[in-house]
Amino acid sequence: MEPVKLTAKDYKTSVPIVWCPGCGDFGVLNAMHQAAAELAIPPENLMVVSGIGCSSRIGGYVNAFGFNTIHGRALPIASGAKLARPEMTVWAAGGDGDGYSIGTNHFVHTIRRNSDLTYIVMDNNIYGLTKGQVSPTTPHGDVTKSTPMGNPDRPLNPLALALELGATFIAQGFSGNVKHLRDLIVQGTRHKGFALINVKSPCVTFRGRQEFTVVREHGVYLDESHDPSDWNQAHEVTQWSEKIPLGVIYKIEGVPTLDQVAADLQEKAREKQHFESTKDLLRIFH
Amino acid sequence: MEPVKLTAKDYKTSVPIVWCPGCGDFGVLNAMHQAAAELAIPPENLMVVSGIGCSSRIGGYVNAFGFNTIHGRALPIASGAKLARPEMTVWAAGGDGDGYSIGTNHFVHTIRRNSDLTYIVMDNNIYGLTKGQVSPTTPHGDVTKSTPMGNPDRPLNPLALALELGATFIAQGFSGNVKHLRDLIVQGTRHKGFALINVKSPCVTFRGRQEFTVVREHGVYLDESHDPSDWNQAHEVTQWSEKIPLGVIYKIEGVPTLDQVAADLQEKAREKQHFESTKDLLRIFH
Amino acid sequence: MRDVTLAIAGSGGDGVITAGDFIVQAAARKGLNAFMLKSYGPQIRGGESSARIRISDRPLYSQGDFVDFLVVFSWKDLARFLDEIKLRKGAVVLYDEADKTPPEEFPIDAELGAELIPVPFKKMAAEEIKVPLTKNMVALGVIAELLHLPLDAIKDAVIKKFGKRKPEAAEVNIHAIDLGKKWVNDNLPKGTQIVLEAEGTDEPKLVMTGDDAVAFGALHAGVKVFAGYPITPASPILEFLSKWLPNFGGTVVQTEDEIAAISYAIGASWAGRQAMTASSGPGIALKQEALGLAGIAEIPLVVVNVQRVGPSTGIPSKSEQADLYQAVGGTPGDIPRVVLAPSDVEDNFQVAIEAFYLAEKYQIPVIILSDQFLGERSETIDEKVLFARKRVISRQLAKLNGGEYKRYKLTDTGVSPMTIPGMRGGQYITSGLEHLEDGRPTSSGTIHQVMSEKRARKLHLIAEESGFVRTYGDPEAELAILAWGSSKGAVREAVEAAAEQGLKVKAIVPQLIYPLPEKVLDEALQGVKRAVVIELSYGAQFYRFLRAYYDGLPAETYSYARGGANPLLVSEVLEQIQKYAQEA
Amino acid sequence: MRDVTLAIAGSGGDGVITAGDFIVQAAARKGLNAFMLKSYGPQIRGGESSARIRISDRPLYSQGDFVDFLVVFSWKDLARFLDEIKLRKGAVVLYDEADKTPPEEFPIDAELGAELIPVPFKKMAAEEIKVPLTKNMVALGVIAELLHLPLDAIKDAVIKKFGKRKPEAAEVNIHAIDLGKKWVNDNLPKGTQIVLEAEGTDEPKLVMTGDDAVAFGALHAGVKVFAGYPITPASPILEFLSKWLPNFGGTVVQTEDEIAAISYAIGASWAGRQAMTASSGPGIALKQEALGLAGIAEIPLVVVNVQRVGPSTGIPSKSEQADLYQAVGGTPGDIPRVVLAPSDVEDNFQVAIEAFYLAEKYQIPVIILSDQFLGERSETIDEKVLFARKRVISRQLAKLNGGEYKRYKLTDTGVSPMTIPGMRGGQYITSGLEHLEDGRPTSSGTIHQVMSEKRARKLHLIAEESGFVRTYGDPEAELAILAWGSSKGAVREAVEAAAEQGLKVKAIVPQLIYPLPEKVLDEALQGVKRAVVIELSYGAQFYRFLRAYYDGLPAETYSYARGGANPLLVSEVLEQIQKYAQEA
Ligand SMILES: Cc1ncc(C[n+]2csc(CCOP(=O)(O)OP(=O)(O)O)c2C)c(N)n1
Ligand SMILES: Cc1ncc(C[n+]2csc(CCOP(=O)(O)OP(=O)(O)O)c2C)c(N)n1
Ligand code: SF4
Ligand code: SF4
Ligand SMILES: [Mg+2]
Ligand SMILES: [Mg+2]
Repeated sequence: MEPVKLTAKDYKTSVPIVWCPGCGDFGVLNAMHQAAAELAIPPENLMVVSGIGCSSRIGGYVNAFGFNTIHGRALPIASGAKLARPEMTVWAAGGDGDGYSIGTNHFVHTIRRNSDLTYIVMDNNIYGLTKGQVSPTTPHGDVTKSTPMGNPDRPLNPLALALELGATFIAQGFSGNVKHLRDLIVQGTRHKGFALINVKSPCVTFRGRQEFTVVREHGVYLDESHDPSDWNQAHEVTQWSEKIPLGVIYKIEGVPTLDQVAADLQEKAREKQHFESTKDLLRIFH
Repeated sequence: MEPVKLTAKDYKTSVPIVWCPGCGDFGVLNAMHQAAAELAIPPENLMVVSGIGCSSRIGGYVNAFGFNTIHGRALPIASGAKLARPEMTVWAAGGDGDGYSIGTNHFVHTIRRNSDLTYIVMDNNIYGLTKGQVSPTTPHGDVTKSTPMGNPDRPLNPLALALELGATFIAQGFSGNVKHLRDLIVQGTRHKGFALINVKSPCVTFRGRQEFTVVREHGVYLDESHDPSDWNQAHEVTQWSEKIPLGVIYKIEGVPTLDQVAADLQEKAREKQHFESTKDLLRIFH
Repeated sequence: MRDVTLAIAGSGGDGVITAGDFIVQAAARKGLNAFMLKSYGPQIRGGESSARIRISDRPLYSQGDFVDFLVVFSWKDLARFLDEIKLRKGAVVLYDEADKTPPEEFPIDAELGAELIPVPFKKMAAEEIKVPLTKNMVALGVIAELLHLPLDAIKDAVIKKFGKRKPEAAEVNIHAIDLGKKWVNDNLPKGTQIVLEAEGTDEPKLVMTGDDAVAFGALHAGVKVFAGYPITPASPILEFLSKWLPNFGGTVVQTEDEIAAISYAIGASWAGRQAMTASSGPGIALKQEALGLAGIAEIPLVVVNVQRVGPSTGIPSKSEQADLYQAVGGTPGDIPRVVLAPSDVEDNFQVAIEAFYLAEKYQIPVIILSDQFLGERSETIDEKVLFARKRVISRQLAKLNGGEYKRYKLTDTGVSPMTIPGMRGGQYITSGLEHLEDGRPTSSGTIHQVMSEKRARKLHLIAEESGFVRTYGDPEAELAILAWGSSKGAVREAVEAAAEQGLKVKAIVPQLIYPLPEKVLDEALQGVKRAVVIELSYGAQFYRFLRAYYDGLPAETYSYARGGANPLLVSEVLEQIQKYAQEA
Repeated sequence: MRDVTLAIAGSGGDGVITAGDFIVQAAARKGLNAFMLKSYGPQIRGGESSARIRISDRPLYSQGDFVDFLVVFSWKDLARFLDEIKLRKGAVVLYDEADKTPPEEFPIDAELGAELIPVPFKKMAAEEIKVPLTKNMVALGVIAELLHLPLDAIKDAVIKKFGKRKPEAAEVNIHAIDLGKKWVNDNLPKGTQIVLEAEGTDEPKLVMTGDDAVAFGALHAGVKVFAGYPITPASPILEFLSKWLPNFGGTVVQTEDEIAAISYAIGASWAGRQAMTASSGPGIALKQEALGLAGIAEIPLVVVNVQRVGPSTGIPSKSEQADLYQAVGGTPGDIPRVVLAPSDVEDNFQVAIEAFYLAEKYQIPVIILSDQFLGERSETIDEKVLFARKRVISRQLAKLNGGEYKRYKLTDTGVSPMTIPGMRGGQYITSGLEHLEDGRPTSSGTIHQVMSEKRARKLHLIAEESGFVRTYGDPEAELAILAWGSSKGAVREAVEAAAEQGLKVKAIVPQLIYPLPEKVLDEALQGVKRAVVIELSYGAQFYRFLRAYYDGLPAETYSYARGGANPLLVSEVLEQIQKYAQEA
C-alpha cells in the first residue's frame, strides 16, 4: 500500500462530543489529533486508553483503538496493552481525579516501571463529570460542591510527585495553546518511557472561564535557560508557586521501559531454559 | 483513680506471637511497648491499627484497642478512628507491601490531609507473610519468589516520597536499635500531625540475617549537624545511596491536622447555621 | 383533572429544571402532592434536559405513564427523551414558535391527536423582558395559567430562591411569569385549559429528593462520620452531609477512592461513632473487600448504594435494580449482612434510620439499596410522618465488670458485648481473621463453624424485627405481585388501577430484603395461588433471590424482569395483573 | 493394604514437607498414585507443619479420612493438627523419643488402640549422621522400610533434588535414609510393618500441585500476559508463571495491587493477547469492578480464584467453597460471565484450557473457582491424559471487508466480530458504558435491553458446550449427590463406598457452574427422586444457587453444607447417602 499523508482530520471520529461549550478539553483533543498526524501513526496502530471523567471521554474521540475504561485504571490497562503489543503507540489520558485521586497508586507504580506510555492528564482542578466536587489539585480554600466551606486540604503537586518518583519525561501544557501542547505530545510520544503531560485544561462550567485567564497570566514557557536533564532545576520549577511552568520540565533517556525489560527477560529465559513446547515443560514435574 | 506508673510490660498481650525466630519485628514491638510506657498512654486510650502482613500482626500484640485490618487499608481505617475519637492516640503500622504497594494511594492522601497518626512501617524489602515475593522496596536485581531472574523494577524511596508529599514528620529507625526506635516513636506520637517512621526491620527468613549487618554497617545516625526543619537538608538525606539515614529526617509543626480542621469546621458551621436539632433542619426542605 | 403530568424539554441553558422546581415547590406550599423526575443527556452543560412533574391532591406513587401537558423549547431536544416521555391521547403541547422545525417533522405521533400550540416563549423573554434567560419563567406563567396552578405560591418560591441576595432577579422573573399568564389570557380560548382541580390542604409539605432524604435520615439517626467519593447518582448524599453534618458535630471526608471511604467509616465506627458511606455500583464493587471485614469483625456500618444501570459504567444517570446480587453475595465467604430497600423518597429517610438501628443493635453492616429513580427525584412529603417511627439508637456498649472481657462471646442472640476506646479493661483485638471469643486469630475449622453460626444467629433475629413488609391491595386476592425498592410506586398504582377494573390482586413489598422476613411474607402470601415477581433487572435478580432464599413462593410464580434506564410503568404492571388475575 | 495414608507432624525446621515430597515423588516414579496435603500453622518459619500422604495403585480422589501411619516429631506440634489428623483404629504411630511428653499426655485417643513406637530420630541424626537436620531423612528411611515404599525411587528423588549442585548433601541424606531403614530391621519385629501392597506400573507419573496445574494449563492454552499480586493460596500461580512464561514469549507483572493486576490483563487482552490474573477471596473482591468492564466490553479474560476460608482475611491457609456467590453475582449489574470449577489437580490443568477456550470463543470473562485444597495439594498425574482434550484456540479475529465495522454487531449467537490493534479499518471505541453496535455510548433503555439480550445469548450457547458434567455411581439410582469443585473427591469415594455397601446413589458434578449446563443436568437427574447438595460453605451457596438457577431439582432436595477449613470427609458424605439412599 502506498503511504498516504495523514492529517489531523484523519484522527477525528463521528462520536458526538459531549463536552460543555468552551471546555478546555477541546484544545487537548485538537492537539492530540495534530500530534498523531505529525507522528504519522496509522490510526490502527494507535491506542488511546482513558479512565472515566469528562476528560476521559477523549478515548472515544480519536480515530484509533480507543478505550474509555473505568475510573482510575487507565494506566494499568494501558500498560497491559503496551506490554501485549509493544510495537503499537499507546496514549493514556484522563483527569486529575482519575489520575491523582483514585488512580494514584497506579500513577506511582507505573512511573516506577517506566511503562512506555504518554499520559495526558487534563488537570482542571475539579471533578467535572460528577458535577463539581473537590479534586486533589483544587486549591486550598476553594468552595466546591463537596467543600461548601472551602477545601480543607492542601493540593497535590503532580509534577513534583512524578519527578520524585523518577519519571523520565515530565511536561506541562495548556489547552489554550494547542500548538505548544501538540509539540509536547509529539515529544512525549517519541520519548521511550513514561511521559507525563499535565495539561492545564479548564473546566469552564465548575471553575469558570477565568481559569483560562489565570493560566494565560501566570503561565511561563520554559526556554533554553531551562535544562530539562537537570533534576535540581526541574525540581525548582515544580515548586513555583505563583508562576505556572509550561513546557518540558524534565527528561532523561536510557532508563529501560517495562516492555523492554520484558523482552530482555524473554530472551534470557529462552537462552537459559530453551523449552520448545509446553510438552517439554513436563520435565519439571518429574 | 490514682495514677499508676505504666511499664512496657503493661502493653504486652497474651496473644501468641507467630513471627519467625529472629524476625526484625520483635524489636519494633519492644520499641512500641516501651514508647507507650514512656508516653504513659492508658492502654484503653491507645489504638493500634495495622494492615495485613507479618508486620501487621503487631496490631494484636499491643495491649490497646488493636485492629489487624485488611491489606493496605491501615491508614484510612486509622484516620477514620482518629477522626471519630481525636482525644485518643492512634498508631498505624504495617509492612512495605501493605503501605507502599497496595496502600500507596492512601499513603499519599493521608499525608496530604496530615492525619494525626504515627505510622510505623516495618520495611523488610520483601513480602514476608506471603512467603517471599518482591516488594516496592526490594533492591533492583534481587531474586525473589516472583522475580526468579531478578527484580526488574527500581525500588521506591518512601522517605523521599513522603517528603515530597509534604509529610510533617519523617524518621527512619532500625529494629536492631530498640532504644533509638522507641525515641522515634515517642517523638512521632508527640508530633501533632502525620508521622512516618520507616523502620529497617529485616525479614530473616526471606532475606537472611545479613540484612541486620547491612543496616549496622551502613546505618548513619543523624546528629545535631542535621536540621530536620530544613527541607533541602532532609531531601539530601533521603537521597543517600550508600548510607542509611537513621533518626528524624524532617519535621515541621503547625500544619493543621485532619481532626483539627474537622473541629474548626464544626465550630464554623454551628456559628453560621446553628441548627439545634434535626427538626430545625426541616426548614431547608420548605 | 385531579392528577396532571406535565413535562418540559429543552437544553441545559433553557432553565427547564428550575421551572420544574418552582412548580413542585408551589405545589408543596399549597399542600398538594408532587413528584418530579429530572433527566439529562450526557453533556454536563448545554445538553438536553427535561423535567417531568406530576401533581395531584391524591397520593402519588409514580411518575405517571403518560404526559398530559408538554412544553417544548426545542424539538431536537425533545427527540432525545422519546424513550421517556409518552404523551396521553389528546395531550396539550406548547412549543416555542422560535423553533423552525416544520410540523410534519415534530417527533410526535399524529394519532395521539395532541393539541399543538405555538407560543413565543423566546421572543417574549428577549423582547419584552429583555432577558432571554427568562424564557423558562414565561413558560412557567403559561403553564400555571393553563393548569390553574397556584400562582402566588410559585411567586413565593421564586422570591425565596433569589431571596434577599438578588431582589432584582426575583422581580424580573416574576415579571416574566406574569407575562406568560397574560399571553394565555390574550391569546388562547378558554377551553384550552387543563384545569387541575386538586384542592390543596393548608399544611405545606416538604420537598425532598431521595438522596437528601437518606442523608437526612442518617443525620437524624446520629451519623458522625461520613466518608464518600463522588459518583452519579450518589454524590448528592456526600454534598448534603458536607453542608449540614458539621453543624451536628460530625465530619465528612471526601476520600481518595471508595476503598478509603468505607475504610474511614469502619475505623470511625470501630472507634465508637456511627458511620456511613455511600456510592453506586462501580464504587460499591470496590468496597466489597472491606465490607467483609466489617462483617466478620462485627462492626456496625451503613453503606448506601444508589443503584444505576450496569454493568460497569453502564448508564450512570439512569436507574436499575440489578445490584441485588452484589448486595447479597458480592463479598467472598459467608458474611452476615443486612440489605434494606427503600421504596420512595420518604422511605429513604426511614430506611436510613432503620439501617442505623439494625447496624448498632446487631453489630452488622447494613446495605441500603436505593436507586437513581429514588435518589434524584423530588417528592413532596408530609412533615408529620417523617419523625413518626422511633428507632433511633446509639452504640450499645458492653458493661464491664472487671472479669475477662470477650468481644466475641458466644451468646444466644449472636450479639456480643462491644467496647470502644476509652473504656478501661475493654481492650481487645479486632481482625478480619477468624477468631476465638476474645478476638485472637485461629485457623480451626471447628471454631470457624461455631463463629459462623454465632454470626448467623443475628440474622434470624433481624428477620423477626417488625415492620419490614408492606402489602397493598386486596388481602383476599389469589394473585400477588412481589416487588422491591423503587418498583413499588408503579406496582402500587397498578394494583389500585386493577381494583378499579375489578381485578383482585395484592402487592407485597418487603423493605428488608436480606434476611427475608419470612414469617410475615408467609402470612402475606396466605391464600395466594399465583405470584409475579416484578423488577428492573435483566437477569431477574429478585426473582432468583426469592427462589434461592424463600420457601414460601407459590408453585405458580412468574418473573417479569427487564433491564433498567426506563422506569417501570404502571401499564406494564397492569398488563401482568391482567394476565394472571381472576375477576373480582 | 493397597491404600495407605500416612502423616508426619513437626515444626517447620523438621523438614516434614520435604520428606513428604520425596515420598510422593518416589510413588510417582513407580507409577503409583499419591496425594499429599501440606498444612502449616500461622508461623512462617519454625512453626508447626504437617504432611499427609496417601498412596495407592488405585485412583485416589481424596486425602483419606483416617491416617494409618503417623510420624510425630513433637507432640505439641501434633496437637495443633488434631482437627485434621484423625487416626484409624489400630494405626501405627512412630514418635521421636526425644520428646519427653509423658505417654498419658499424648494427644491420642486411647480407644483407637494405636501402636505407639518410640524412635530415636533426633538422636540418630545428631549422633550418627552428625547433621541434626537429617532427622526427617532418618524418618523417611523408617517409613519406607515399614511401608515397603520403593527405596530406590526415594533415593533417586533425593539425588534429583540436590542434583549436580550439592552432591554431598545428597549423600548425607541417603545415608540418613539407610540409617532409618537399618533401625527398623534392627529394632522392630517383622509384624510391625504395614506393607503397601500396591504394584506400580512402569509408567512414571507427574507430580503437580493444583496451582501449578492451572498455571501450566494457562501456559498451554497460550497465555501471554499474566498479572497478579501475591496472596495465599494463589501466589504459586504467579510464581510458576514468573519462572516459565518468559521462555514462551510471555510476561508476568507483579502489580501494585489486585485492581492493577486485572487491569493489566484486560488491557493486554483488549490489545490482542491472551491474558489472565489470579488471586483469592479478598483480592478477587477488589477485581469485581474491572470484571464488569470486561463483561460489558466483551473482552476475553481468565480470572482464577483459589478460594480460602472467608469472610475477609478468614483463614488464609485453609479451603472453603464460599466464593460462589461472588463469582456469580459479585459485580454490579447483570453481567455475562462464565464460572468453571475444577475438581482435582489434573482438572485444574484442563479447566484452564477450557477457560481460555470459552473466553476467546465467546469474548467473555471466565472465572475459575479453584480452592486451597486443590491449589496446594500435590497429586500424581498420568502424562497421557494431560493433553487429551484439544480445545486450545487463539483470538478469533473479525474479517474486515472494507465495509462499516461494528464491534458489537447484533448477531444470533451474541458473539460479534472483534478486531485488535494493527488491523486497518478495525478501530472502534471500547467502553464500560452501554453502547450501540459500533461502540458509541448510549443512555437508551431500549438499546440497553437489546444489548443485554445479545450478551446473554452467548450464555445459552455456552451452556450447551459439551463435556461439562461428570457423573459417577449408579446411573439408575434414585438418590443423587450434587457437588462441585474440590468436594468431588470425597463425594466420588463415598459413592464408591456406598455401592460396596449396596446403596444406590449417583453423584453429579458440573464443571461448568455458570451458565449451568441444564440439559445435561436434566438427563443426569432423570429418575432421581431425592438429591443432596453437598458443599463446604456455611451459607449453602451452591444449594441456593441451584434453587435460583435450575428448574430441574427433584422436589426432595436437601442441603448438607458446613463451613470450611477442614476438608470434606468421605464419611460425612457417606452418612448423607446412608440417610437418603434406598438399598440396592
Ligand atoms: C469507581 C468509580 N468511582 C467514581 C466514579 C464517578 N466518577 C466519574 S468521573 C469522576 C471524577 C471526574 O473527575 P476527573 O477525573 O478530574 O475528570 P473531569 O471530569 O474533571 O475531566 C468520578 C468520581 C466512577 N465512575 N467510578
Ligand atoms: C487484598 C489482599 N491482597 C493480598 C493479600 C495477601 N497478602 C497478605 S500480606 C501481603 C504482603 C506482605 O508484605 P508486607 O506488607 O511487606 O508485610 P510483611 O509480611 O513483609 O511484614 C500480601 C500480599 C491480602 N491479604 N489481601
Ligand atoms: S463539566 Fe467542565 S470538564 Fe466537564 S465538559 Fe463541562 S467544562 Fe469540560
Ligand atoms: S517471614 Fe520474615 S517478616 Fe515474616 S515473621 Fe518471618 S522473618 Fe519476620
Ligand atoms: Mg478534573
Ligand atoms: Mg514486607
